[in-house]
Amino acid sequence: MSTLHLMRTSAYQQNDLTQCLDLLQANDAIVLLDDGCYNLSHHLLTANISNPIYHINEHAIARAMLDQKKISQAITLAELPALFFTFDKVITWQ
Amino acid sequence: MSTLHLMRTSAYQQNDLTQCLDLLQANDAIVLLDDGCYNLSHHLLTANISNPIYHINEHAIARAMLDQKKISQAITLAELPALFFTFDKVITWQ
Amino acid sequence: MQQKSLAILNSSSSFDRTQGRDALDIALIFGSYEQRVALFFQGEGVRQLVNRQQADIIQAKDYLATFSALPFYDVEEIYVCQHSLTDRALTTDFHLDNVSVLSAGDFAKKLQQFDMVLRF
Amino acid sequence: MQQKSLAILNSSSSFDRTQGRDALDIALIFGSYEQRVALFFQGEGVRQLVNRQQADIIQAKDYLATFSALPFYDVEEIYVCQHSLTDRALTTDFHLDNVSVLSAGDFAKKLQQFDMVLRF
Amino acid sequence: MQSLAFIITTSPLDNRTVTSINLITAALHNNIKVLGVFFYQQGVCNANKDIIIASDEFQPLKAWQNLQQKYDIPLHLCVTAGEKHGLIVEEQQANIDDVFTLSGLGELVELSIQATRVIQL
Amino acid sequence: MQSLAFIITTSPLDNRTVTSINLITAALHNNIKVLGVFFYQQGVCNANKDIIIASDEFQPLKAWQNLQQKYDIPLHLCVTAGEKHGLIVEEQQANIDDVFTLSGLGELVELSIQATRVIQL
Repeated sequence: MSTLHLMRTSAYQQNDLTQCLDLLQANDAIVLLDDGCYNLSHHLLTANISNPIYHINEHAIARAMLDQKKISQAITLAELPALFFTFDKVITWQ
Repeated sequence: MSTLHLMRTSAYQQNDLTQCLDLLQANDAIVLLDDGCYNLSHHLLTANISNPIYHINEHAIARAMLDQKKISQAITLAELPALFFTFDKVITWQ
Repeated sequence: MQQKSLAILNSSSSFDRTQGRDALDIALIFGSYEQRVALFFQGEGVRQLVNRQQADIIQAKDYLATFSALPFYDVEEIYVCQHSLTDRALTTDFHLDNVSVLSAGDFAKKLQQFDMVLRF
Repeated sequence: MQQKSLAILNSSSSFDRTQGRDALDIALIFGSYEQRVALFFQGEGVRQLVNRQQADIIQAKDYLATFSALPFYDVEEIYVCQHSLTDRALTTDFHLDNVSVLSAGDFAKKLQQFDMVLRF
Repeated sequence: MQSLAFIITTSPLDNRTVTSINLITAALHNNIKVLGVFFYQQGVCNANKDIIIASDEFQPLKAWQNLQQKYDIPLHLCVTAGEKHGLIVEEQQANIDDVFTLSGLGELVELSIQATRVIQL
Repeated sequence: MQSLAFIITTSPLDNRTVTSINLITAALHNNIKVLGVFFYQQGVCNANKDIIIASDEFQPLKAWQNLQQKYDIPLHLCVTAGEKHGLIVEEQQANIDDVFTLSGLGELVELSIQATRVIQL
């Protein structure tokens, strides 16, 4: 079983990312979208996460967020729907 | 100068309390109301705060929250308006 | 009817905003359509299970009382994250009997068993 | 007209929800009534000052561009908390020139000077 | 005489709005002058007269009506916020209850200047 | 064939709703079947036809209309949520745009069972 986690909030503001990481299983992945892109610099993600992390490129650029630590793969919003089917389910954190 | 801080959110959920404490000055006080009453057990308040802390008794009781560490003075919502005038201003955290 | 199992992940406290009530409405309707439904409580969501809450004092709707009706809709599975309880210095003194307290790891694994997760 | 100085404490990020825009509208109206107004940025609010944001890419209103109109409303004071910047690994590369970067202590003391604080 | 003005930004469906109404009522019972309530952001939805809430639950609109009628407190609805929330059609109060007055943000400035304290809720 | 259903809970004034609309559009462009969109909680406000947004800004209602008309996607408005948000008067669509359909929560169950994946936004 695998889950795609859609992370729409900033861990600098609220604790959704912490709770998400508590649930994270070996085959899961995280997508950062909207304000979730602020997590690109957050220590919860820049340390110790071996799962795939994606971020919506246009959402990060709009916020002037760079993936400086190269922790994430940039995708477009248009590429996201296909990802939904490569995991068994999707959980949204917002 | 003094400020009365109305804290309506839980530090277990978001970071308003952290930011409030960053602003706290010697003559300030904090009132916990609504979900802010969950902070009665939070380590940010149970350690090291010498400022007066109040909580709205009916809001705490509704949530089955007890002030087990005796960090706060219970007041009723009816007593709150008078407090507004004993401080120079009021900041709401919600 | 086809089956799709639903996990509702409750992460909001009891009374501020309407998340808890809106989640419960979803649980009841899926239950009445004979879908497998389970309630999961994590983070501030664990507040919803705490015993001796008194909604009437703050003129809130006592939707928590409706939790006891869940078995009539065949919603029998209620899971709570022990880690979230410990963080909040909360005990297992709940207003419901049939709550399963799971370690963070078991809680996550149990959630994986469901086809679909909605979070409130 | 009587005077009451207003500090607007911005604690929300740039685009999700409408907090930043709603705060700006308040700043502009108080300015046009010739009240002293200052903008304070703390927590996620500091995101609003970051240079090279591009609202149009996400079809958001570029209200951040309106910040440059603040001096025409005699809103000249803009303060940002250094501690909040450091936490987020942000520099002082802002899209505005006249931003005063204050230590957490000075930021708090400056805020105390105002008669009234609204937080968004 | 000491006075208060209130800004309401929370939805009528949110229990925090009950708190706000009770707090304003408590101020009045303590003989504190309330100069007005200004509804901003999502708070404008409190004025929607078509909201249907089960009859055994707290009725925020009724509570606002009582406050206004019993104590003659101005309830100012921010016009811009009202438009953004679909409450105003062609500059008329479409589905806004009569106890509310359409006001610009300038009214908030006036209230703020006059009131001893402004409470944002 | 793989299919999606969406649940929208965010306000039309929130930029996250732009994301949701673009995501649904992207799915359709990728020839993924979208069985329907269910509006719940504050998401029902997307159906309010009286919302006024400055003409140089993104118009969420227009975007939903386009989606519905171009791709014939059912837009289900949760009746209970609609009532709580003051959009429904005497069981009629009061200020709800015609492209939306009033539906019960049962519709969400049907969509959930049929769709390969349900996306809550």
